Amino acid sequence: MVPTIYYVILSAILFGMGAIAFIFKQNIISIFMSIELMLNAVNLAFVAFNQAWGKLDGQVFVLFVIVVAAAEAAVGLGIIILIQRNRQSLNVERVDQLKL
Amino acid sequence: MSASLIIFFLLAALAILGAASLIFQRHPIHAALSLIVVMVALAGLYLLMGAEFVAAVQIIVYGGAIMVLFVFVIMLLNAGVEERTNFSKMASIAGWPLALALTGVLAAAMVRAGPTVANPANPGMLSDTATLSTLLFTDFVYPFELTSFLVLVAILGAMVLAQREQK
Amino acid sequence: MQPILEQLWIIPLLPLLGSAINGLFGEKWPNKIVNSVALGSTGLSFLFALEAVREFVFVRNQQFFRKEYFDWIIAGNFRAGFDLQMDQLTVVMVLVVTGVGFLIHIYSTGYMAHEGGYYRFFSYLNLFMFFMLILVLAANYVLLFVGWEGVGLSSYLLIGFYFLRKSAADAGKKAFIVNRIGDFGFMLGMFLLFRTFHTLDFKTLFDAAAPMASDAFGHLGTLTAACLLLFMGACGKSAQLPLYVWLPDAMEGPTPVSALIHAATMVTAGVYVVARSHILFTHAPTAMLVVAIVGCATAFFAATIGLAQRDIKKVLAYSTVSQLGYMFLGCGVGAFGAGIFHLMTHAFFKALLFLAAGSVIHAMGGEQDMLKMGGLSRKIKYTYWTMLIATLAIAGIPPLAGFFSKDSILLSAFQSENGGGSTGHILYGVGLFTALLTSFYMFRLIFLTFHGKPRYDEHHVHVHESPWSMLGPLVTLAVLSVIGGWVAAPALWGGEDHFANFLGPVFGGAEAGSAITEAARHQLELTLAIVAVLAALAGLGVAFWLYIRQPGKPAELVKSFKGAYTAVYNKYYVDELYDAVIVQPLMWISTQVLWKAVDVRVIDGAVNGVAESLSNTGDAVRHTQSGNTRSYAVWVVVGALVVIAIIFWPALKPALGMVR
Amino acid sequence: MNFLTQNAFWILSIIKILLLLFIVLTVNAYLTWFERKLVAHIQSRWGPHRVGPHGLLQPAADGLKFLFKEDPTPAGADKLVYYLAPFLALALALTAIAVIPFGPKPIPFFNFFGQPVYLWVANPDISLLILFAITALSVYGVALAGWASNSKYPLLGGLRSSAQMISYELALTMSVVGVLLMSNSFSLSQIINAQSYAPGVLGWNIIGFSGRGFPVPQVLGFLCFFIAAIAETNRAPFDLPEAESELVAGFHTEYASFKFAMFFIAEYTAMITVSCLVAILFFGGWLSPFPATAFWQFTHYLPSVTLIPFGLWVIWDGIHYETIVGKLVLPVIGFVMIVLGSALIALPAVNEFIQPTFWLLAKIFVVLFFYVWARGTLPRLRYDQLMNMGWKVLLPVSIANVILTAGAVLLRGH
Repeated sequence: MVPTIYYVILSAILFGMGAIAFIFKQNIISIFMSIELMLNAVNLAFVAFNQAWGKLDGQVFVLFVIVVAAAEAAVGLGIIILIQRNRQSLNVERVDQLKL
Repeated sequence: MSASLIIFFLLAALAILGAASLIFQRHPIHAALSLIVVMVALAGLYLLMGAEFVAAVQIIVYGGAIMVLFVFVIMLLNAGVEERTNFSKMASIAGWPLALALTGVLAAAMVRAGPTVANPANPGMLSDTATLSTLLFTDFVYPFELTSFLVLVAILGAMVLAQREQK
Repeated sequence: MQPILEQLWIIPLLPLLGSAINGLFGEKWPNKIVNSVALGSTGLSFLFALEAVREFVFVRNQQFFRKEYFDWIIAGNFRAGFDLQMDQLTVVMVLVVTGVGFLIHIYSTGYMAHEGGYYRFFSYLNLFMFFMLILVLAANYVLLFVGWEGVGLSSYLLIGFYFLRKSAADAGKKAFIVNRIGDFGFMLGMFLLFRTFHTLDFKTLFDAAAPMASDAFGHLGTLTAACLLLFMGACGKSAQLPLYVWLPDAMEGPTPVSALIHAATMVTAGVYVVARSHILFTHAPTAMLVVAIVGCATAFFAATIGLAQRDIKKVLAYSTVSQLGYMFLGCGVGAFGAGIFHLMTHAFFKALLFLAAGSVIHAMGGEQDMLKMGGLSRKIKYTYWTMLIATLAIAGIPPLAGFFSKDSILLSAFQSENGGGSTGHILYGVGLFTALLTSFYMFRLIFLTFHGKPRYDEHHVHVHESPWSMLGPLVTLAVLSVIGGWVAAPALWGGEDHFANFLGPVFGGAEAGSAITEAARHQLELTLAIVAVLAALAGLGVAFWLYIRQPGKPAELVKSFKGAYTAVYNKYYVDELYDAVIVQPLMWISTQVLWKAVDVRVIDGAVNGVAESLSNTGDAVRHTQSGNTRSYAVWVVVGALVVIAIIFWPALKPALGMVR
Repeated sequence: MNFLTQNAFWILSIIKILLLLFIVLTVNAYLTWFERKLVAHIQSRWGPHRVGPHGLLQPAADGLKFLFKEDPTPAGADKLVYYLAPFLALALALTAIAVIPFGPKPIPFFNFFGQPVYLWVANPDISLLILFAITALSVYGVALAGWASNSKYPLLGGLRSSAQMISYELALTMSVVGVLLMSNSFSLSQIINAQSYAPGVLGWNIIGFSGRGFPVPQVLGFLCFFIAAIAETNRAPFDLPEAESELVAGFHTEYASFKFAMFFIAEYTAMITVSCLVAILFFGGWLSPFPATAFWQFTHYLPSVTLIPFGLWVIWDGIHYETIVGKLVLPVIGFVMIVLGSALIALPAVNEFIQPTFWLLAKIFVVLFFYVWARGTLPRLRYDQLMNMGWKVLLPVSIANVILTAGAVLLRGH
């Protein structure tokens, strides 16, 4: 039997690593993937607490998170394709028009 | 050291390794593969916790659809090894410490919270998929509808984005 | 078994359906279809109303019926539901509304035949029917208020039906705004009632109010205040002093509208409300007196204005105002039954008058100035005779309808002791004189229009009788105005007072019972009736003498009483007065103070100032915005750190207590 | 001894797995033989008949060839992924078989140290979900192979296959929902049992009686599922990823020898899995098509009745065979068949036990026959046709099927 806190800590660590990847990846796709990693970490916490309370709401939320992640991936990858098409580069630092 | 603990530590190690390799791999495909590893490991953890349906969905949707999409796009754009530029002072200077701080703060908060976190009422008991779906379609029906709408919008958005403008 | 009564909602729903259908799809349809929809819905609801009344009277033996169909507003202990009720008062109102409404629909098919926006007109008319029925069927003040506002809306739409004419649009606005003033009072009254009784449902509210001690005379208790506020609303809707100004302008609308809304039904809503809440009023003698005085004053005032008007519809409008005054006088002196009775008879003959006038205008090809008519009696016989009947009725010539109702009102006015000894007699006197004036200006109208030699260019105007679709209603209404009064013929005249007995259960003790014995009572009735008839005849005589015998006379009189005449002709300059006292100051304040000063200086200044400062600060920190996404990512992390720190560190235990 | 009794379950599972692997691989091998023969006869050729009688040893020959071929690795290939891909494909494909139950009852008169021996490796409650999870992952084998070999044709093949698999997975999953609705369970054995409430063939989901009310046939669901499954396994007419005429051999162009064999085996294993699924989901799995009444008792001898005459024919055929080997081998095979058949008659218990498995295998065989038949008959779709098919036909139809079934089940009540 595994204490819930283990799962929670694991999810915290994964989330942190996701954040690190989010900062240090420079390929847009990889950055996207690190976001997915963070989402997964959150899901883990959800399920862990869900089991801890013996209620199913947590799992329902995980399902929602997954669906939203799917939608986000669809749109995001579409955007990525556009970026690649327009500036022939996937490096975020070359996409620096997001300012006044 | 019970069997479930051993399995947990194996899977956890797998997940963390996967995440680490996601950070350090230079090639998107490899990053994607390591992310898939993480996801499979998480699915295993869900199974260990008895959330079998979520585990399956995790693999089917995340592993089978989303990540495939990623791989697909990587192949489509023929993305090569990512180049490392350091235009962002902010990231290059404050990046590491901040990220580590975030991880630390989170983990520390969790550890501090440790004793207060209740342990699974009945560990490893498989949560019933039927009840889950009932919950999903009764209490959470409005969020459910909303998400369906969101997905629809996402499909349209993706199509609009990805199609080449016709002359 | 009471199928229709149980499903009372059908009666108002039908016109709504008609309105919706016509309004949505009618534009392209030929008039026939629009007719069939409009008439069908109204006629059906009339039939249903008849059936419902039959069930109410014969199946239920007049047991009070009330049903809650669905909850509309639930807030705390406040409930306003879509509840309809049926009692004797409702019966009268429903029958009048649907019946007269149906006739006027028929009439309109003829009258509006050549107008543009045909479907629009009928859609509005049906809408009005719907709201009016809601008003009279409602079982609580809130739903009643819905109908109240709704009829206001449809009246606005219909007055402004020829919205291309500026006068019409303005008239519509005027009606709407003046009514708002009244509604303001009405709502305040409702609030006060709710605060006192914690309900706005008629039954419970009145049951609660009945045992209460009535306010002392001349002392402003809760009930008195509530009644006065309600009466304020009634003043607005029923065009009483000082809020009567909108009604004459409302004549800009098509004539059927004037007949239906501004004579027969809507304007009587005020009377209905006062009668409906009679229990409150009987507990507030002061309010009663106010109602009586206002009604009496309005009756007289409007009648005087009516003397000198040249526009045929204006005359009728002012007579309407004055007749409404009568009804309020009746209610005010406690003779609610008489008031309602007069409401009904008035609905008949005033609708008839308007429709006939419409027929005349139709015949004259749109001419409304009586001085440009004359000698029409031979050309348009039906119109002439029906209109004559109506005039006799309104003038109070026995045995027509108007006589009985007006007589009973005057009688109760004479008998009322409310407000000290002679008040009743004064009211009676004024009322009597008003009756004289009424018959005078009505016959003036008749003589100017139908007798004497034609004063219009016969070559251009081809006078023609109206189609049967218009004459049919005229005749029906004429019959009604003749026999309509008999249902209430008091014992003295061989009838046995059906009407009062019928309404008895509703008004119960509210009727002003007089101390004097039966014989003396009959004696009194007889004398008063004779006096009234004499007054009416006197008015007739004067009119005859002035406009038939010596047609030159009026002009001389006008010369000799120049000032008075111009004053009366210009309606005592009331509109100008209001304009000067209320409208102009408001305009000035809103432009000079609110707009130029408050809005521009204060509000815009504040907003722009904030915007300025913000844009400056933004300009200052803009340089952190490198456009490099990774930097942004780091900033996000910083934010996350701060948030997490705030959540977790200071209150670790409570923040995580929820986990347990 | 003690050790055995304690860990009997694990050991048994391992043995089962090895056994299953062996069987599946053999079946794979002979599936290729079967396919080549059948297609050949469809195209009025002889097919393999040199190696061994009727080319029965052809698979063995192929296997040897695979083993001994040279195994070049294309220059600039991503080594790790290049090697990973075929393993991934094969491993996933084989894992899928593990959750398929081949019979309801444990083997009679035999316990493995107290463990009853069931005809499945694992029978979890969510076996169907697990199957879908595995199918979902099996995209990677193809896609990564295409990407890793760093060459145009494979890349295109990989792209195509991943696109195709994503598209058809939706229809695949959707089309099963109907079945799930009718049998409230993800467990394959539960799904089979749920079809046993009406007599014989009527109870199968394809007809859909549930012993109460009207039938809710899953014909739409079946069609969608089968088509989508063919596409999911990259078989003709949906085998664009390996369309020889357009891109040589698609994603495994750059693969040779054993790695190629892995893809090959993976593909055929997937075929078998799908056939099992079709049989289980829509055709009552191991349930006999005849009602389980005394009157229909005689149908229990069908296995023998099929085996013995076939054996006789094989012997006859063998006697007249040209080569010596044939003359020797074929009669032996036939004799074995006859012995088996008569054994079944002799031992009723065994016969009873064999019944469900017999029916399941029979159904699987039929489905496989359809697979090959389709390949032999239908022309390959164009890519846009493929996508239209998937998105504009299968997906809507399967969703409609879900809605209809849901409504019907609701009307009928559980």
